[in-house]
Order: sequence, then C-alpha cells, then structure tokens
Amino acid sequence: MYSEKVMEHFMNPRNVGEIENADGVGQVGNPKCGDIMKMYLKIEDGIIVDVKFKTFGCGSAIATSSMATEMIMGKTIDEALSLTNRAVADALDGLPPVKMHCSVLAEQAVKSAIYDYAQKNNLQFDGLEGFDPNEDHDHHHEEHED
Amino acid sequence: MYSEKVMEHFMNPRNVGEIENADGVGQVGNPKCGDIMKMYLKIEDGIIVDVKFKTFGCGSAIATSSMATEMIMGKTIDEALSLTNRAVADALDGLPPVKMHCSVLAEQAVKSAIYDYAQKNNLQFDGLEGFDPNEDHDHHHEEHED
Amino acid sequence: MKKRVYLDYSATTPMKQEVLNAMLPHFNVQFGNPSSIHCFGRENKAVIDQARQIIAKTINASADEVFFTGGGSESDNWAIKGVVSALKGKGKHIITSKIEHHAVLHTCEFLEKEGFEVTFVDVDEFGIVDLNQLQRSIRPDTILITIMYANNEIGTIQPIKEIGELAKKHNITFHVDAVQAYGNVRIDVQELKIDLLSLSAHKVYGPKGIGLLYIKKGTKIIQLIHGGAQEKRRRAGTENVPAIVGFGKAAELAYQDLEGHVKHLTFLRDKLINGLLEKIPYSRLNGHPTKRLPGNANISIEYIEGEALLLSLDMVGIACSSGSACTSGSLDPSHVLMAIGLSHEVAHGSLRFTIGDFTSEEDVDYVLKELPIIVERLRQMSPLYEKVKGGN
Amino acid sequence: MKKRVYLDYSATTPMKQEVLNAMLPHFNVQFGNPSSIHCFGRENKAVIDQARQIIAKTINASADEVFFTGGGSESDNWAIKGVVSALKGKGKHIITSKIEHHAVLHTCEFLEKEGFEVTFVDVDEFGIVDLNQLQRSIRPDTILITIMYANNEIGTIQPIKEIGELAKKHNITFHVDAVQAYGNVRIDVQELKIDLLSLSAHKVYGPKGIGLLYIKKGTKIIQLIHGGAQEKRRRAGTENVPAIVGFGKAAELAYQDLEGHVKHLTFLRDKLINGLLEKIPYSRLNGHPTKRLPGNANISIEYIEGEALLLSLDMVGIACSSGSACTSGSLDPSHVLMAIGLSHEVAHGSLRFTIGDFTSEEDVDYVLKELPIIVERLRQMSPLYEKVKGGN
Ligand SMILES: Cc1ncc(COP(=O)(O)O)c(C=O)c1O
Ligand SMILES: Cc1ncc(COP(=O)(O)O)c(C=O)c1O
Repeated sequence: MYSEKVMEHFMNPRNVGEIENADGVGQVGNPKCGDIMKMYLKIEDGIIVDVKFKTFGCGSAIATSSMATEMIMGKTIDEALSLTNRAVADALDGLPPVKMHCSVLAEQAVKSAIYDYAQKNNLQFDGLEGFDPNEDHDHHHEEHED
Repeated sequence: MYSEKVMEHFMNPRNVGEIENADGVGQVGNPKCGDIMKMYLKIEDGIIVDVKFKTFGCGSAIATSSMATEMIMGKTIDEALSLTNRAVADALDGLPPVKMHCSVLAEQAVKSAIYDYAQKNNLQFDGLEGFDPNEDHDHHHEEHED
Repeated sequence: MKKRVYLDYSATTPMKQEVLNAMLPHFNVQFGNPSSIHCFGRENKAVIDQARQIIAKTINASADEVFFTGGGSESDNWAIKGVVSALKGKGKHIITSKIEHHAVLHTCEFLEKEGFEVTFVDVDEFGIVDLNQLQRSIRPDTILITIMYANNEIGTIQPIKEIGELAKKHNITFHVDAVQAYGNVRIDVQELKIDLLSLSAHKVYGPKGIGLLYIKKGTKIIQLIHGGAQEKRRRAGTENVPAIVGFGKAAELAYQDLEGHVKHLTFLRDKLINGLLEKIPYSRLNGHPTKRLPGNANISIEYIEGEALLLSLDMVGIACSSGSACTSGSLDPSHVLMAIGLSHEVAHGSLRFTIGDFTSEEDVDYVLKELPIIVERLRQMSPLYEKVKGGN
Repeated sequence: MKKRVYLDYSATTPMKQEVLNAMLPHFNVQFGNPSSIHCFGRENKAVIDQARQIIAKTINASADEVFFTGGGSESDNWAIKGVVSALKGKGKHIITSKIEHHAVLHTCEFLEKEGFEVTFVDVDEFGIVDLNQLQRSIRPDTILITIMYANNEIGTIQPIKEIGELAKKHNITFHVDAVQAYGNVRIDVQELKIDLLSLSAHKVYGPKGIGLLYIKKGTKIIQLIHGGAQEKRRRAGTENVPAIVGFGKAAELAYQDLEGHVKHLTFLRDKLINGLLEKIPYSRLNGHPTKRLPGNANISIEYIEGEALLLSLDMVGIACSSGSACTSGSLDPSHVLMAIGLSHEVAHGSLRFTIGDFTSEEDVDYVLKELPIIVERLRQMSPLYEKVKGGN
C-alpha cells in the first residue's frame, strides 16, 4: 500500500530526535487520532540550520515527518513556510488517500515550530498569516466501515 | 433419490399394455399434474386373472403402477380393494416424500377399474364404499419453491 | 466405466484446468486475508484487484463498479432489494417478466408481500418480452425494471438494448440478470444502458459460490450484507480469494475466443435440435430459433412426462434437465414453458440439453441414437399416446 | 526466501491439505449441480448431505437445522435481519453488545435506521458482557438477543449459557456469532439454548466463502436470499459443493482432537504473552487472562501506534494484526478496545497475534526476539515516550 520511498523513510527516518534549547518547537496532532508530531528547529540568521522530530503515529506519519525535515533543512524560514503537504507527499512518491492527512500534519508541524520561534522573537512572517497553532488539526478519519 | 426397486420397476415395468374387452377399466390423475394412470382388469369368478396398465408420468408413477398390478394379479376383488398406497410404496422399498402421491394414484387406479367392473355388472363391494371415481384425485404438489 | 455424457452446462459447468491451476496456490500458500496490512494480505489484495479488472473489462465497466458476491442469486437479491429499499421514497412499482429466474421472481413476489407492486410482463411464443406491454406498464412510481439477458430454460435472448433505452428515457433503474448470457454473448453495459448486472462464475467454467454485481456509478442501492469494509464497504465478508481468482481466469478464457466458442456450440446445438425434431415425431423446439443461447436445445416431446425421460437418459449416461436445474426437483411444470403458451402436459414433457466447451459431436450423436428409443418405449406405456396412434 | 511467520489465524487460516484433497475432485470431475436429477447431480447431493451431518454433529444439532451460506457475515445478516423481519409484529427491540463483530454491529445500526431499537450492552475491563445490564435491558418488546461466543480481537469467551437461559426465560430468540469460537471450544447448541448460530469455514482451516447458519427447528426467520429451492428453500443459490465438502472435512478435523489443538495453542499463546509482557515495559494483556480463545494474544504497547508496529513486524516477516482484520485498514481505534476501557492512545498501540495449528515454538521465539527491538526503536521516535523516560 505504501510506496518504496515511504517504507524507506519509515524504516530509516532522517533527523529523529530532539534539539536542546531549540529556537522553535511545535507539536501537532493528538493521541486520539493516533498521530502526534513534534518538531524542533535551530535557526541562525533566518536559516534553518538544524531540525529534528519525534512522531507517534503510523508508517506514513513517520515517513512524512522524516521527509519534511529533509525538505526544510538549510532552507530560509520563508522557504520552509511555503512547504505544502502535497509537496511532502509527492516527494514520497505519493500516499494512499486515507493517509494524506499525515502530510497535512507534517506541514502543520513545520509551521507550528516556526510559529513558536516567531512568538519567542516577536517576529511576523507572511507565511504564518491565518495559522492558528491551537486549531484542531484533527482530520476527519475516512470511515472505513459503514 | 429412488430405491433400486423403484428404478428396476421403472426400467422393466410389469404388465404394461391394454386388455381388449376388459371387464373393468379405470383412469385416474390428470395431465396438468403430469400423471395419468389407466388400468385394465380381466376378472373371472371374482378373481383378477389379468391386469395391464398404461401410465403417463414420472419414474415413480410408472414404478407404482407396475408394482400395483403385480400385487393384485391373481387376487380376489376384495383383496385388491384392500391394497393401500403404503403397501405399494413399502413393496418398492419406499418413495421420496414428494412422490408418495404416485402410490395414492396407483391405489386409486385399482379401485377405479374395479368400480367400473362393479357398475357394469351391478355389483356392490364393501371396499368401494365412499369411493368416488370422479373425485379429483389431484394431489396438492408440495411446492418446491417459496 | 459407464459412458457419461454431460449436457447440462446451464445447470453448472466443470471448472477449466487453467481456472483450477490459478486458484490452487490461494488455498494454502498465498492464503492471506486481503484486508490485512501484512504481506500475506497485501499480495492477495493485488490479486483480487487484478481479477476485478479482467472481469470489468469483459462487460465494459470500470473496476470500481464491480462487486463480488456469493453467487448469482445473491447478486439478483441484492440488486432488486437494494434498489427498491433505496428508492422506496420515490415509488413502489417494479416491472419484470414472467420468465425470470426464481432468484428474481421469488424476490419480486416477496417484495409484493412487503407492499411493493410488481408487473410481470408477458412473453411471446418464442419467449421474447412484450415490449409494448412493458412500455405501457411504466408508471410515474416505477422504480425498477429487471429483465434477464437470456433465459436459463429456453435460451431466448431478450432485446436488452431496447429495454435499456426505455428505462433510461423514463429514468428508471435497470437491472439485468446475465448469469446465462455471460460468456455466450458480448455484453457492453454502457451501450446497453444497464445500471445493474448479475453474473455467476460457475456457469462459465469458474468456481461455484462466487458471483458479481455490476453497479453503475451513481446508482442508488442499499447493502444486502452489512459488516466489514470489504468491496468498498458495499458487501461485507472476507474476500473469497481463490474463487475470485478463478472467476477472473474463467472470464478471461470466456472472452478470449468468444466467436470460436459460439461457433462450436451453435454447430452442435443445431445438429442436436434438427436431429431430434427429425427423428422424434410429435416434438417441437421451445424458444426462439435464432435469438437463443448457442448451447441451448429445449424440446418438448408430447405424450411423455419429463422426469421419466430424464431418468431413462440417465440410465444410458446422458445428463440433461427438464426445466431449470433448481426446479428439476419440483413437480409443477416450468413457469417459463407455461408463459410461452405450452399446455400443462406438453410442458411436462420437455427436455433441456445444454451444450458446452467440452461437448463433442460424438456426444450429440449418442443422444440422437438413444433418445428416440427411449421416447418410443415410454410412449408405448402412455395412455395419452394410444389415442394418437389409434390404440396400437 | 525471507522468513515468514504467520500469526494472524483469526483473520483467516490456510486450508489443511486433507481439506483441499477432499475438495479437489469436485471442481472438474464430480462437479454436478446437486439439484439435478441425473447422476452428476445425485452423487453430489449425497456428498453435501454428508458434510451437513458431520458439521451438525459437532454442534449437537440435527442435519436439517443447518443451512449453508456464503460466509460468516451472510450468516450474521440473515440471522439478525431474518428474525426481526419475522417478528416485527411482536416487537422492535434488539439486544447486543458493544464488542460484536461489524457483521453484527453494522447490521444492528442499519436496523436502527429502519426503526428498530437496539441496546448495546457494555462489557467489563476483560471484555465480558455485563449480565446484569443485559437482564435489565430486556423489555416486553425485545425480539432478539445477539451475542458473540468469543471475540475476534481480544479473544474473550462470553457466558453464553447464562445468556441462553435468560433469553429462554423471557422467550426471546437468541443468536450467537460463533465464527471465532468454532473449532476452539466445544459448542452444544441444545445445552446452551441457542436458537441461531453463525459459523465460517475459513477460520477453521476450511475454504473461504462458505458459512453456515444453524436454525433451531421452529425458529421464525425470513429468508435473506430468495430464489431456487436449495437448502430446503431457505437459502437460494447453486450449492457450493467443493466448499461444502471442504467445510465438512475441516469440521471433522477440528473436532477430532479438540483437546490436543487447545493444548498446543494455549501453550504457545501463554509463552508468547508471558514473554512479551516480561520483555516489553509498559505493555499489558487485553481480554480475559483465562476465559479467552486458546490462540489469542492481544497486547497493548504504550507510546507507539499499532500500524507502525505492524509494518515493522512485516519487514521481518511476522504477520499479525492490530484490531480485527476487517478494520485493520481503518484509522479509528478498535471499538472493542475502547469498550474495555482503553484510552485512545493505548488502543492505537495494540497488537493481535493469533496462533494456529501450524505455529511452532520457534515462531513464538522469533517474535519474542524481534518485537522488543522494534518497540524500542519506535519508542525512541515517540514524543509520548520521552516524558515517561524523562526525555532520554
Ligand atoms: C466474530 C466474527 N464474526 C463474523 C465474521 C465474518 O465472517 P466472514 O469473513 O466469513 O464473512 C468474522 C470474521 O471475519 C468474525 O471474526
Ligand atoms: C438466469 C439465472 N439467474 C440466476 C441464477 C442463480 O445463480 P447461482 O446459482 O449462482 O446463485 C441462475 C442459475 O442458477 C440462472 O440461470
């Protein structure tokens, strides 16, 4: 059901871990739905110089977290904010429809960590406009039984 | 579904045919139901000295006709009148439940031929009491579909 | 061993060796539940999707419009009950014909008891549905038309395209029982404007206990079997992997040389029909002379009862049926033969021979040799025959 | 070839060789339709009657009380819909439990939409139905109680005898889904006062696509599949001869040494449960410690999500499931695990290993070796785990 790329990132996830005294930390998802992503950023001169994640979730949650960290590493904050869930999913050669919410979660995790950084440093970013870290990113599970 | 005895009588029926100038002739059943039995008797001194039948019908209709003729051949009229459908069925090692009506028909065919003989000769037999040759011997088919 | 000649292909068919070979690994090696995530499951998910695609293609449907069931009867029940349940707010009238298979007929009769109204349209002497009557019986509250593609007893093929257009024009859901037609006729659900189509694998050299319902996208229908999420949540139950694989292979084989199959069967059928009518006096063909299934030869033999014929044929190793297989245990004359206007006694004396891919010309010759002897023997016993021949 | 360890016997089982051998002749040699009168038909009629007798005996029923269906889901749907349709004049209340299989649960939910009222009785922390609540929920218009014999996810065995007596006392029809219990428990429908019992062959080393409904003589029930006269006119459709024969053989094998089977499974199950609980911190057993199916080991592993566990196990060749097979494609935590009181996150992190006749001690040892490594790896990635271990 998963692409080889997803399985590869699931089995060998990049950037797992935490960053002590991170410049920005964001957590999204909730255990009720079975996915929580926590992302840590180290930011220097507007550049993401390090990123780590921890994820509680299914195979695609782990793979999208891993892929998202790879895609924003070394990027500017504005570049990172422009990362879409579609781009993460595409980079993984696609996700099954019922798992697309994992890529949404990954996008939100990145934004959430940058939001934390912005708050702490009193900064404003265009890419954060309308972003509410407390919004329930809860996806409605596609009901598999009827 | 049929006993060997039924199949044997079906394949090699005894006493098939007609008797010219028979002393009694009876016909029962109707083509709607798929069974007609016609029975011919030759009677001398109250004894059935010859009997023949013709049957349009299923395997068990032919087998019960055949068996019934064997069972009354050489018998007195009273003996013949005491022949029951059960006795015919038992002599054939039984019939499937849906086919029991064939044995009823055989019993009625015998009675009907004797009735004809009685009418022609103005005779009365205890065994014919209550017997109505014009009664519809139509069995209600066990409905096989619902 | 005793000679055995099987001429009852409309009752059921032997599985082709290729079908069995395709199924075998799925019984105890590649046996996983396709709903499982692990590899035992995933490998079978791919396999059933492949079978689904093969079958969908043979009827010009897309794979997500075909749903596996436990057989043709389940498909018919699901289609009919499912549609009328879904549309009961819209109307309560159903149109069908007098010669449908019992899976359709008895379902409709059941629905009558539940408050629906059913029109059973007549057929002509060849078994073709009366299109004028059908058209006239359409009402504003008609929610379903269900007509079989080809009849299982007399083999008559219906004008499905005309009926499909009529249904379309009046915006009525159209169900077709194609259990007997499949593998013998080219079926295009789009061209024929069919909304629902029932199939059964065991009539086309596939396994028993597996059927299919084609449901055109957008068709309103309620489930018959609720439960797990199988078949896109529309038909619950662990997928019958080996049977689905077998059905796929049977479908592939059936449509890979349809013309050759039809030609082979038609030749033997016509030889059998013509031979019997010629050799047996007081016999007639039932059904349409040309608009009929390539393997179906249904003849009435007057003055004899069908079961006696069947048993006698069985004694010489010939297997056929009188009426449809499921009613051959019944004593009532076939509803199909009555609908085409046969009298009770003639209906009782009818035989259905159905020819299939494994039938040889020798088999047909054997019947042509044996049946006239049997007929003569039974007629000599028949009180109805004596009148005709003047009592000889 | 990669090592493959199948521990998902509750999802489906491989067929036993004896079962396949019994079925094989019926695909293309002895393939006739049992409803046919000719010898191809008759020889198969005898064969299915024999299978019917074997299976009837294993549940202490008589052969004319068992009806073949297309699987466990159909049996459940037939039992429930059929009884409430037959008794709808008498009442509209149904009692079931919160942990039934979806074939029962979704059928009941469907019936709620149709105007019936359903009480879903709670279970305790071990998954045992609350008998007091069940008793209190009985109403004058209760027409059906449907409770499963053993749960497919956590393996808990219910007090069926007590429920049967309660149903009897109040004159309520009692249906039992014994799909998982069959072949693992001795079932006596008379002693347990069961009116209807659902079985499915593919859970006991028989073929997929064949099930059975026991209907106690005199039980009022309407047909689910109308049509031909098969199954004493109660379930239409050409009989699935090979599958019926296979079911018969599987039933015979299952009950020929039930004690040996139970002993083998229980030993391996306990070794697996004890080993996992010992080696994996923050893990717990779900279901009842002793009143459980001999092959079922369901454990929750905190701080990890089940699918990630499943995939990781699959990568080392171990096949198991999280929740029931038909819901393993679902994202929602299992309704059974929620009903026994697990929190969402713990429910998400649960695994079901089910052991069968072909499982070896080596297979269990392999899981005991691999799973702790996987758990540790995934926990290192989990943001929930860091809190527990103080962020190491
Ligand atoms: C308890 C229970 N009931 C019913 C079913 C449905 O059986 P089937 O898949 O044969 O339809 C299953 C298995 O899927 C089950 O475990
Ligand atoms: C026209 C037709 N419809 C439906 C059926 C039922 O199919 P099945 O026996 O697979 O349930 C049959 C055959 O029995 C048939 O000939």
